[in-house]
Amino acid sequence: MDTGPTKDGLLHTSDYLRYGRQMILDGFGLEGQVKLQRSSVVVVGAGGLGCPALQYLAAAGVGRIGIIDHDKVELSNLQRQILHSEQTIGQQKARSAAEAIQRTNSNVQVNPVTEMLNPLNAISLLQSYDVILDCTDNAPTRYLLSDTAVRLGKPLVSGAAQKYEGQLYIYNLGKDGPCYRCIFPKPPASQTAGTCEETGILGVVTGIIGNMQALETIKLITGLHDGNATLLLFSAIGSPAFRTIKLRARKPTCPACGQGEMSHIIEETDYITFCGGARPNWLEQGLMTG
Amino acid sequence: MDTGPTKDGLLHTSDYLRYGRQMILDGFGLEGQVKLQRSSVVVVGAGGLGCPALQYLAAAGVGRIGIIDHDKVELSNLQRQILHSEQTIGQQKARSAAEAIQRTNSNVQVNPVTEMLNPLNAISLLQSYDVILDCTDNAPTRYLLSDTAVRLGKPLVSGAAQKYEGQLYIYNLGKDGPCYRCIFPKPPASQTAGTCEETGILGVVTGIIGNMQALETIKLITGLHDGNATLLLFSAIGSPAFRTIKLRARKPTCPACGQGEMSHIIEETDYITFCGGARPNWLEQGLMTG
Amino acid sequence: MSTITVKVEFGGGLELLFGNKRVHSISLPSSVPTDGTIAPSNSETPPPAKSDDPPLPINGPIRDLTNGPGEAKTKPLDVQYLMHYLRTRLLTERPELFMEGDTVRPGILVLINDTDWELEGEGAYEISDGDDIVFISTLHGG
Amino acid sequence: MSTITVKVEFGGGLELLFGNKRVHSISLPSSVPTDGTIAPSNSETPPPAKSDDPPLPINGPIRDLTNGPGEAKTKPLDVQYLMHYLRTRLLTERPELFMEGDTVRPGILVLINDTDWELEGEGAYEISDGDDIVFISTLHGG
Ligand SMILES: [Zn+2]
Ligand SMILES: [Zn+2]
Repeated sequence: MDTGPTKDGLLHTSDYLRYGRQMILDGFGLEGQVKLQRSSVVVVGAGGLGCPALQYLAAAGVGRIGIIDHDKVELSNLQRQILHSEQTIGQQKARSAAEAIQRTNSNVQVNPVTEMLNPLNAISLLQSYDVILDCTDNAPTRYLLSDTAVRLGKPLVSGAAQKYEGQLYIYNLGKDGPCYRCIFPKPPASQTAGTCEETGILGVVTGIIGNMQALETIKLITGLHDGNATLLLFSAIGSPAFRTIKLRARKPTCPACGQGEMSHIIEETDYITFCGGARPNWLEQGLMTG
Repeated sequence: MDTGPTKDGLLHTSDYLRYGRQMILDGFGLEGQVKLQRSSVVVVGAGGLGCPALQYLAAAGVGRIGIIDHDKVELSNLQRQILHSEQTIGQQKARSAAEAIQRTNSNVQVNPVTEMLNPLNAISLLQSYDVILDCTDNAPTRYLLSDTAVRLGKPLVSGAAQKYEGQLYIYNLGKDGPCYRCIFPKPPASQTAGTCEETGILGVVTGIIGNMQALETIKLITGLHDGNATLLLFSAIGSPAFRTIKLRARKPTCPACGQGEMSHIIEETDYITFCGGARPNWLEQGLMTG
Repeated sequence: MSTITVKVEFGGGLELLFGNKRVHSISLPSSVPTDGTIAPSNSETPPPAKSDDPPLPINGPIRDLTNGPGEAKTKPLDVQYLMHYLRTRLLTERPELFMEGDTVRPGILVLINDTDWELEGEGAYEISDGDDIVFISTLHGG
Repeated sequence: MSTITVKVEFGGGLELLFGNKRVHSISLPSSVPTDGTIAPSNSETPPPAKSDDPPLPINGPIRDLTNGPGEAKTKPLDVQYLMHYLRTRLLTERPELFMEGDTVRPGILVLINDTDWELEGEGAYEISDGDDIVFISTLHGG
């Protein structure tokens, strides 16, 4: 069906048909489509947030997509992790998700990674991508992703969801955007940081936040984003359901992104102890000596 | 895997595992899950809005789902209609979508309908469902769906999306909620009502509105909805992106839902002429004599 | 006579009729003629209407306020006046897609501070300083 | 002495510490003691703090305002006082999950009228009538 590169930068002549509905938009155009096609995005976590984000990033034509997840698909995931299916129960989530998005768009280059992200591999796994999506489910990995995004100088589109609520931040945005440590310098006590398993989650809440992560990523890549670091709060049972919050600027005193930035913060942080021993259990995996 | 009905109303013992993450939520519980399982929802339009809505309704465990769409899958749909795939191009959208959601949840009873909804079949196609989702793309069908929802006394969760914007209404909600004609008694001139084909659409905008349609439907079924008819406005490039609007009550003078309600409004409305000759082309299909 | 500043927003495609700009800040006199006359920009009394937009060609009929000070029939600034002002001063093309007769055309919803204008008195709503008024076209796509 | 009414909202699970109620409307005196003392409910001067919540057991230390009228050190109502008020009067369990020392515990973000409180002076922000103050816990799930 596809007949090789076109003169103007699109990969295939059929792409005019596939992406035509967005290419005719004001402010998007052929230029936006070529930017998407030349871009690369890595999604950390192929769960409730990662699945919908991946779906729309692939459909929109992002050129290269990394998927990092070391978990396997379980029946309890299918209530919200909509790229997986009854047939892929027991498979690696990264591979199940990769196959699903390839069915939608075989032109996208997809790189599934089934290693667990940890302080030793984070830089090498993430450095080849333009934008990083935090679709994970625990505080230590969220701090690690933020520190790594700062080190690599890349925006981190971070989603979170629990029960009926969701939150969306873009960290390390542009010259002034705060990192996760600018806003939360100290991690919460581990007893307050529940997982979806413990606290529950209404599936479609992850859908809405994951969709917003895909949207913000597409805006960053195509230049539609206004550059302001805001926080989007969502409550499925609140009224109003959404509110947009103006956030502080990057803090000069931040140990990760500030002026006296610790150049070895990733290597010198024991993320598990830092977060009070919460998940993930890197200790069991022998990756860290706590 | 599934081992027959359980004593307390769930279909299968494995459902405790599948839906556990939402069943442990405050205000949801086993009761909410049984309500979902005993409910039926019909999604009119398996396109940009219908696909994400269907995905989360099926994943959450709605018992019976109807899908009404007479179109076939085209390459230009894959930018946003995320239940279809390169392999299902040329197939009926209703069947492609039905197969996709059955892969996620084989316990859901799915009824694909490949007829075009029209004034002669609307009542019979929609009357067996508890909630109706308007995921269509044209004004005449939107008026027809509203009039039919009023006649049947069912809530109509109506989404719309064009370019960078989306809108979500629930029509005919409870005793006081307005219908489409209460708010827009006269249809707009046809030259102002563009389709996605003509005006373009950023795919993930339909994702966000379709997700919100699934959410509102789940809230209506489980009793989590507060009963207020509001309008949600979304702009992917606006700030704030979302705003919630308080809507008027049902109008006593409305020809569809008011006190002097025309009992044959569906039979007596020529929806095509009413909407200035805009799509869909029921005339070509010989269904109406304009 | 005092001045009222109102935030006007367009959506659902209506922004295309207003120079493709979605948000406008507009200053208008708190007291305006009852007859729908839009004061010309160089008028001193009432004070000139201002906006943050560049000057635009005047599309509608402009009449001088010929009433003497004692005769001028005025009313508090309301949404009715604002609509006429927008059509006359801000609209750049196809006025028939914005208004029909004395109100917005079918398919347009007016929102006053995030509330359906029907709950606020529609055109008769008296505008306060800082109000946020949205004109939005209903969407049909999916 | 006048009274200020403030809307207080809890999210991200914090509502569980406050009777599982997300939105509270609270009336407080516009001038409060500087030393963090929370006036007892039966005090007449300053006027009693009120809220739309049912009376709750008092969890924190309550001292009488023993200063005479000329000696009482007061300050305008600020977020610092509000936090102590919430902990003392509204919180129903596990105070250590709300505050740590003199501020909110790590992982809680305070929002003043939809703005990060750090941009508004944090605890020193002086509360105006009608302000909307949100205490939200950061989420980690996905
Ligand atoms: Zn920082
Ligand atoms: Zn009606």
